[in-house]
Amino acid sequence: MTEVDTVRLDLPATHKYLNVVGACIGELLERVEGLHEPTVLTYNIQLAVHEICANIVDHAYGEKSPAGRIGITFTLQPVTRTMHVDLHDTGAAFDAERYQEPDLDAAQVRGYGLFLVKELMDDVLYETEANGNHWRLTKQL
Amino acid sequence: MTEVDTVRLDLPATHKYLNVVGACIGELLERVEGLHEPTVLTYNIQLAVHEICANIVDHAYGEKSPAGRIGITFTLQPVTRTMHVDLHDTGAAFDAERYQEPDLDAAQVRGYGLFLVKELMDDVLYETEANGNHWRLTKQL
Amino acid sequence: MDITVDEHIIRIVTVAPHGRIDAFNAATLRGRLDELLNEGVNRFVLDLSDVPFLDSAGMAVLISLLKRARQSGGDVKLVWPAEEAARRILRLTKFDRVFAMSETADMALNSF
Amino acid sequence: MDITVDEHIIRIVTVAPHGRIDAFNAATLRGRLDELLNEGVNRFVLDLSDVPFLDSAGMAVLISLLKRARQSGGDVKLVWPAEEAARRILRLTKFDRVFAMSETADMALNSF
Ligand SMILES: Nc1ncnc2c1ncn2[C@@H]1O[C@H](COP(=O)(O)OP(=O)(O)O)[C@@H](O)[C@H]1O
Ligand SMILES: Nc1ncnc2c1ncn2[C@@H]1O[C@H](COP(=O)(O)OP(=O)(O)O)[C@@H](O)[C@H]1O
Repeated sequence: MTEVDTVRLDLPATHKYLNVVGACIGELLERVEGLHEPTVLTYNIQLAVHEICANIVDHAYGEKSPAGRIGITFTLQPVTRTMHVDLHDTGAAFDAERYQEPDLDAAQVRGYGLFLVKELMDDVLYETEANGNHWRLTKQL
Repeated sequence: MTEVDTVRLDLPATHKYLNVVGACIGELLERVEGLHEPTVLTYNIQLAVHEICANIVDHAYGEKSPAGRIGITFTLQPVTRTMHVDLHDTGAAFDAERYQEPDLDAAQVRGYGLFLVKELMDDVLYETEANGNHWRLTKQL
Repeated sequence: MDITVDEHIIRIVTVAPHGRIDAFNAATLRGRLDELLNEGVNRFVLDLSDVPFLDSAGMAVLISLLKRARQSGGDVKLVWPAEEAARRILRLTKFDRVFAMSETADMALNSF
Repeated sequence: MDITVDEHIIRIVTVAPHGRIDAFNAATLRGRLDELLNEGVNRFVLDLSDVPFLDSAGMAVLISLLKRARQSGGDVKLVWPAEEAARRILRLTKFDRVFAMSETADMALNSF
């Protein structure tokens, strides 16, 4: 890690190909030296990014936009030892006002996705842009 | 496989991240049903695409263009059961006229890359385009 | 002397998925579990030891199963995944409090 | 009666890379082999049994080694990769004719 490296992935918004996302993250982190608990760290980033993607498939596009796509940019910052994952979609916006944290003591069927993302990443940003939605996940390596 | 699916990957032209390319191919082919000898088929496509990428790093960009990138589009055609892999770079052109097949009986150090690509894929196309080079590999699944 | 001997047979079904449980294939697992529920099974051991990755869609399947099993007087016990990272997620989401957890399928069976 | 007993010690070095050999890490393998060649080693068993992927850059390292070893009167024997797809590539490129191939490192050692 001596330069800023970016890898971009662009795929159909379907659960079918989300396995590609996790594999990319795994291989990218293979190339980062000196990770603390690399297996757990990799799993956590894979799960967080996977949950954002699954939400884009289920909620941003829903049944309506089967032809939608997810654009993902992975950025490795060597100096700050940071990984950024930027996700773009052109589906419906996320309504942060209406979002409710899950009550972990009352077993519930849905609602663990964003909770996991927030717990597993150091920073989660969501914004609407002119041409869609942008999620940025940040993790210190 | 009921629709044409495309997945795009865009990465720095460095050997370091070619592991991502192979992993993407592996996961994509995981999703294709009824493959004959899936492990060997996957290996062969991974190796062929890897060799084209390694050549882009070594020959198209060489020492000169460290900031170059490789753009890859994977297309799965369900009806014809075909996988296309389109690779784009903006480095030096490939000179097909000067290319020589390796002599397999005289052990030689270099020159196995394109030979393997041609043997392992059903079709290999190279063309120069306005904005760089285009390789298209085709494999029947 | 009259001696009454009754036999009680408790049916417990062990389900061991192999591989990832995620949004792509959670429906397959849910379908299989629904079949079992519809057959009247309400005691389950879900053996996650060979599940290397479990997302929130997979977790939803586990909670749905638990709710339906308990509604009819049964229960669901989980076997911990082998993968440490996956274990941590079950702790983070307090699944290890909602479900009875065991290290092996045998231990889970014996806990019924 | 005079009896002459001479001891001949032939040094054969077994090198077993674990994991992929490709354009990214071929230089590491080449570096290690160069060290051995510079130490005077010229008989090698290259055990590929735990190499799941070998690209043309990795193959170049093998051929370079063979050339340098044979130049100084030595040889290189290969142990087949476990992975069938990788074996087929060695056959396709006729590496199995250029190198003596063995199923195990022991068999390769005994063939010297
Ligand atoms: N990408 C998104 N676009 C639109 N709405 C979203 C998106 N992600 C999450 N949401 C909303 O936030 C809620 C909570 O999401 P999450 O915590 O992942 O749980 P779940 O997906 O299981 O409902 C969703 O039910 C949905 O209403
Ligand atoms: N993408 C490319 N751009 C420019 N030249 C190339 C490219 N790929 C291959 N070549 C040329 O073709 C030759 C043969 O390539 P190859 O069969 O892969 O063997 P090697 O890379 O080991 O030389 C290379 O040495 C190079 O001169």
